[in-house]
Amino acid sequence: MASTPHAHHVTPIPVLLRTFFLLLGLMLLTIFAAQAPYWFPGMFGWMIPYWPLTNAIALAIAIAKAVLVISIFMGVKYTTNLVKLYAIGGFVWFLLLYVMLVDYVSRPWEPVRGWEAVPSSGLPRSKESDGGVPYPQFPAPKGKDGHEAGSH
Amino acid sequence: MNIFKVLPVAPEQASERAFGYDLIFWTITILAVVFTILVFALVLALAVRYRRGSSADRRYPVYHSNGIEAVLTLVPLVLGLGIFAWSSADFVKFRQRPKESMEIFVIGKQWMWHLQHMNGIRENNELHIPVDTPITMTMISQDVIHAMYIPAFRVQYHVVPGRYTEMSFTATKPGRYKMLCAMHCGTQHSEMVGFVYVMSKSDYARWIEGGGNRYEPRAATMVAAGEQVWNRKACGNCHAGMDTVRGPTLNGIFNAQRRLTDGSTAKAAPDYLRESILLPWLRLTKGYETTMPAYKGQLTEEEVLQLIEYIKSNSNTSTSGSPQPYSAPGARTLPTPTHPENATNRANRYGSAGVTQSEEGAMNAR
Amino acid sequence: MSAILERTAAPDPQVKKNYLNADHTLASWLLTTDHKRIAVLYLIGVTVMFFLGSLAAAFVRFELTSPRGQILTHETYNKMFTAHGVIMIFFFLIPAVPAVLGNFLIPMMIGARDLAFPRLNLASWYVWTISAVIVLTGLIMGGVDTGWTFYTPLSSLYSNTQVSLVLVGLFLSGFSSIMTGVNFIATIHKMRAPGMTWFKLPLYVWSHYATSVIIILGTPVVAITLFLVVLERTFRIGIFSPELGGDPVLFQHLFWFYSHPAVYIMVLPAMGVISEVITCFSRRQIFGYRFVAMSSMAIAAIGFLVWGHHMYVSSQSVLQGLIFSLLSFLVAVPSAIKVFNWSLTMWRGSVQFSTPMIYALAFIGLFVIGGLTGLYLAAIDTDVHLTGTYFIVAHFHYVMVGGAILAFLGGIHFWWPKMFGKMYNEFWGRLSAMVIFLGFNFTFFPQFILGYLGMPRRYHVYYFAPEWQFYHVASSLGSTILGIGFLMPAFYLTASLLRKDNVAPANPWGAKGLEWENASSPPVTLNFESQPIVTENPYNYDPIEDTNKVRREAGLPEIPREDPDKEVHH
Amino acid sequence: MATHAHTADPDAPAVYEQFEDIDQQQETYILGMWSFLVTEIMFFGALFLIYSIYRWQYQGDFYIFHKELDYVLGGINTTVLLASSFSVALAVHYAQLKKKRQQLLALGFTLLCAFGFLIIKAIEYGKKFEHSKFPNDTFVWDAAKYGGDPEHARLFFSLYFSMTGLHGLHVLIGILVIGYLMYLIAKDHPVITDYVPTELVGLYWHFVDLVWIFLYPLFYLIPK
Repeated sequence: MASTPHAHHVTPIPVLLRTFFLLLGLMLLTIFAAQAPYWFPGMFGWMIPYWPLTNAIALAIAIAKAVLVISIFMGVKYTTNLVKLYAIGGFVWFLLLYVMLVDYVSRPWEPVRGWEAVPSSGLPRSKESDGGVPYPQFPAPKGKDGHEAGSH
Repeated sequence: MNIFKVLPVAPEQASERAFGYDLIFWTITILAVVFTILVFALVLALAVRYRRGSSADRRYPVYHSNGIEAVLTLVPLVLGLGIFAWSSADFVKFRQRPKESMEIFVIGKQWMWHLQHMNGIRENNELHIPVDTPITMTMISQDVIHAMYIPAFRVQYHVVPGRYTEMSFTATKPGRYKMLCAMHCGTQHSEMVGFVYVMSKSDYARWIEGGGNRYEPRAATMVAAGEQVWNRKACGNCHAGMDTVRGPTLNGIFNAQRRLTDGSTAKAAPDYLRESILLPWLRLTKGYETTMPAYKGQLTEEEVLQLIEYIKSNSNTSTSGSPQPYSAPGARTLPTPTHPENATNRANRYGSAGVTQSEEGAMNAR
Repeated sequence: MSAILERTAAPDPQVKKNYLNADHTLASWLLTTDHKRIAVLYLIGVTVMFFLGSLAAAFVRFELTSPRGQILTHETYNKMFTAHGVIMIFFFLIPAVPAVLGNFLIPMMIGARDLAFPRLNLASWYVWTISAVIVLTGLIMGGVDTGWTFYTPLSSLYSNTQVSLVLVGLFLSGFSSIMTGVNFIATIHKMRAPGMTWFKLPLYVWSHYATSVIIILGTPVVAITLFLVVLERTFRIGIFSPELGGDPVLFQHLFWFYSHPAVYIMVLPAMGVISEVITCFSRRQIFGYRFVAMSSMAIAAIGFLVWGHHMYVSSQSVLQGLIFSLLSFLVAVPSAIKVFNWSLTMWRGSVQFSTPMIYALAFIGLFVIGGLTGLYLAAIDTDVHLTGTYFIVAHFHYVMVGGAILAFLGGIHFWWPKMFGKMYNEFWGRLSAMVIFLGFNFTFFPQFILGYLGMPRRYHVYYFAPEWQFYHVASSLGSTILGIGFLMPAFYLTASLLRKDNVAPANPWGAKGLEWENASSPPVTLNFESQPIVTENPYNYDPIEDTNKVRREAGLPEIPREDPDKEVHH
Repeated sequence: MATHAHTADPDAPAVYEQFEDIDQQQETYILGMWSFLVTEIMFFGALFLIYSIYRWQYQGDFYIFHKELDYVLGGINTTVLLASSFSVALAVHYAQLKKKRQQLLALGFTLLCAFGFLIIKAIEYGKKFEHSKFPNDTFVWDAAKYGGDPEHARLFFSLYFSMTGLHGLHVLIGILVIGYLMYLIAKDHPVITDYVPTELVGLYWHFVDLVWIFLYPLFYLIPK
């Protein structure tokens, strides 16, 4: 079988080993990148306010690990173009789901008052300081009827 | 009989948005009809002409033509983009909150609309709003997703739990319109139905002043109760502080001698007042040929008593000038001629605008 | 006319071995890995589900003839329309064309002996059947009242009906769908006969390829979404319910991410059927082969980018709404290309009004109306008033019933001789096609007006608007005609199986394609006696010869033929 | 299902009746597996999307909640999964070279890692159950003590349990599949004619690893 001209690519063990250790190293790196500001506040404490950066580092390392696994372990690097198309296409299509973020990003712009970006609704934010304004309160009724406000 | 009343093909246009909306709607309709006819004609013509065995020339068959395909791509694309641009502009306008608007707060719940006005008046499944006034609804649901849908205004927006949504519109035509829930919300979804009552501005002011028609304060005295009935039925719209073309003032009328259309006189004793309220055409005051609507069946005897008591109270204080049956600004002036419906339809509307019992009246009036 | 219709072969004294009579035990059917037998199993399944779903629809239409309802309570009515939606969408429309006709035809059309993974194919039927049983159990024992869209938080926290059970069933049916999709993709890529290049594929295969891509990309998303709703009901984890911290609009996003492309899962294979039928009965190559093929792929791709047009007024942002509106208009273009290319296929052809052709022409008509009314709903502003009303109901029935079901019936009629080796009664076939076309328009056209007037969908009573009753009664009357139309094929097709004197020849329509030219009717177990080799383009018909054959029989002069060199410029 | 060989070579792998030759069969299986993995990507993709949206909305809260998770245990689990992924790749390597004993050893090591992963996961879950962090009716979040919105805490733990739970389910299925594969290989079952079954199982297992590669930083290493 291995002697036929159509033999499948056999990934040599050293390549696999190298990949494995690279993956382990990347894992340690990602832990370090996430925890360094807390372990060494003197040296890396400045990173804490820049959480998007730290996020980006963590994701970049994860993507690097994923690429290693897909191309070497899963053998996509050595396979046919068709399989490459499906492997890459799957991830590209997964990113398509993130079109939904457009909604979540632009929702706080509403209601549209001449397209100015006034955050006034959108999902409840975790903190008021996130830029969300307090929700409109129902005004208390005049209470002519003696009923309590809002006791629908 | 108007066939479109019985078999309507289009909903009423009762908001500022409706005309522009219908313009797009019917434009697309024309396009759709044209294209449908085009395709049907093409299919039928080709199918008949080239039916099996016909003598039509079949030489030089065309199997592909980039020119035709380009036309087939570009024409729908351009038309589609045109419609897109037009409708998007309209939609952005719809989603904009007017600079100044009256806010109504809406709570959707299974299976009912709770609405609340700025001044705290609350309504269930009914909304009274003034005509020609921008309204902004701030909406939230307390359970599942509902959709506030008023077909005559061409507006709809979901009422979502956990988040405020907004919807703005301006009603342009007094009347009664369906207010529906268009998002399936459980068992009684189809009964989550209410009505929007669009009133003239003065009617609305009076309605507001009267505290709405449902949640009015409990009156402490007979006179106060009478005042409520007075406001609810909007009697003051015609019977103002002085005689007008539409009706005589009722201030100081109690037990006074009234000159009637047939020349006779009558004393405005409680019996006469009761008769004039319930069946007014029996004895009309001189100078007023058009009769006011009969309130027989619309007022209980209790309410009539309260009204008479209220009229009496106005007569007793006549020495101190005209009494103030209500104090809303503009409420004592007559409806302005810019609202011709008021004159023509007032009889029915006064009997119904604020009341649920006589919805049919309002329907007939339109 | 009679000359055209004499297609049945002389009764063959020797019954040849084929996939139907290869083995007669029940086990040979239930454990079969033959794609053709699995298609027959699916056909039985979807037919049962179709009539169950229609029964629910009949109740709905009967209720609506009166403004105050007729016999059902609100709850039962809600369960009826939910049952109708769930059964028809998940157990009829989605599997109908792919799992029945696709299963049967794809290997035959590309010249393969079977699908790539025959056991997976059988597993998909079992998963489908189990899920159907689970869902039917749920719908009968307690029912579901949320509508087939299962919007949270109604479905997650507020409904006391059998939502969890039904959702588990739908989750499973998603896997059945995925198995079929994976199978088709591997088959179409790897199992084509020698010479069968991509641009020699029948368009039916193209449309199935596009469908399969949608299935594998979309179905998992809705599967996990529905499963999260089950978890939400079971454990009260809060992902889609605001009371538990979640966002209900996110559910709608994820639901429609699949469920809009699902519309194309239903209608793309239907379009494939139409391409086959129109070319065969016009005796002509399809007009613009590459455009039709590529428009399938374009629809599949753009179809994934338009889900937000279900949510214009669901409190999604205006920007998102505008983006989706624009993309929704783009998807109209490939659909328009298809419609006109089908129509132009009859140009200089030799058109024959057989039953499948009548279905196909009816499909074009109804699909045009369904597609054009989509413009109202793609336009973000007109959608505001029409969304959630009967306009939507009418629109998607025009596309789904007028499109997918008519094409399915057309396809069943077209390949019936191939599947079972029997000819059906042509008169009843044509009659049923016309009855369905008429009944369909009677049923659903009034609903456009109802929707414009403001009748919301899923309303049981409308006593506050008695002026709507006329249209409802008209629609219900039409649905009776439609129902009769749907019952007719069930009877005469079954009858055709029982009769002995209507044996079909291998190629009764004189159609092109490996399944017609290289296989017997019904085909043998491994489809072909010998491996077919493809040399010519698909749809290589000769309209002039076809017409002249008829004219010769009728004693008419033959129409002229240009010299053969000039004829084919493809 | 009958298989038939097209060549006289008795060593040549059997070809199923629907295929022409072994190359077609192998390529078809790999393509089929990849298209299945595409569905898996979308399957987990939807969950990752949900996670991203809520993480983006409740960034500060999620930082507070993530401290409940033990990143050391998570790190050990990552190592375990990476090792298992490596050993599966090794198994495929030996399968291609037809070295049955080494192949079985590599698969056995993978199985061991998978069990190890599940045991560590069980320890983690156990802690959460103990402290009522499982999002059901008994869910408790002491907002006064730790801060954060209790509703968002429920959301975070909902996501944590559904995503890692679904991943755990995949590990479990992987264990069953690998175990069955080892049984077939050990028995020299006729289904195992070449390396492709091992390759397919390997692809699946790498995917399980892939998911964890993203789950780990997203849940355990949330920066403030």
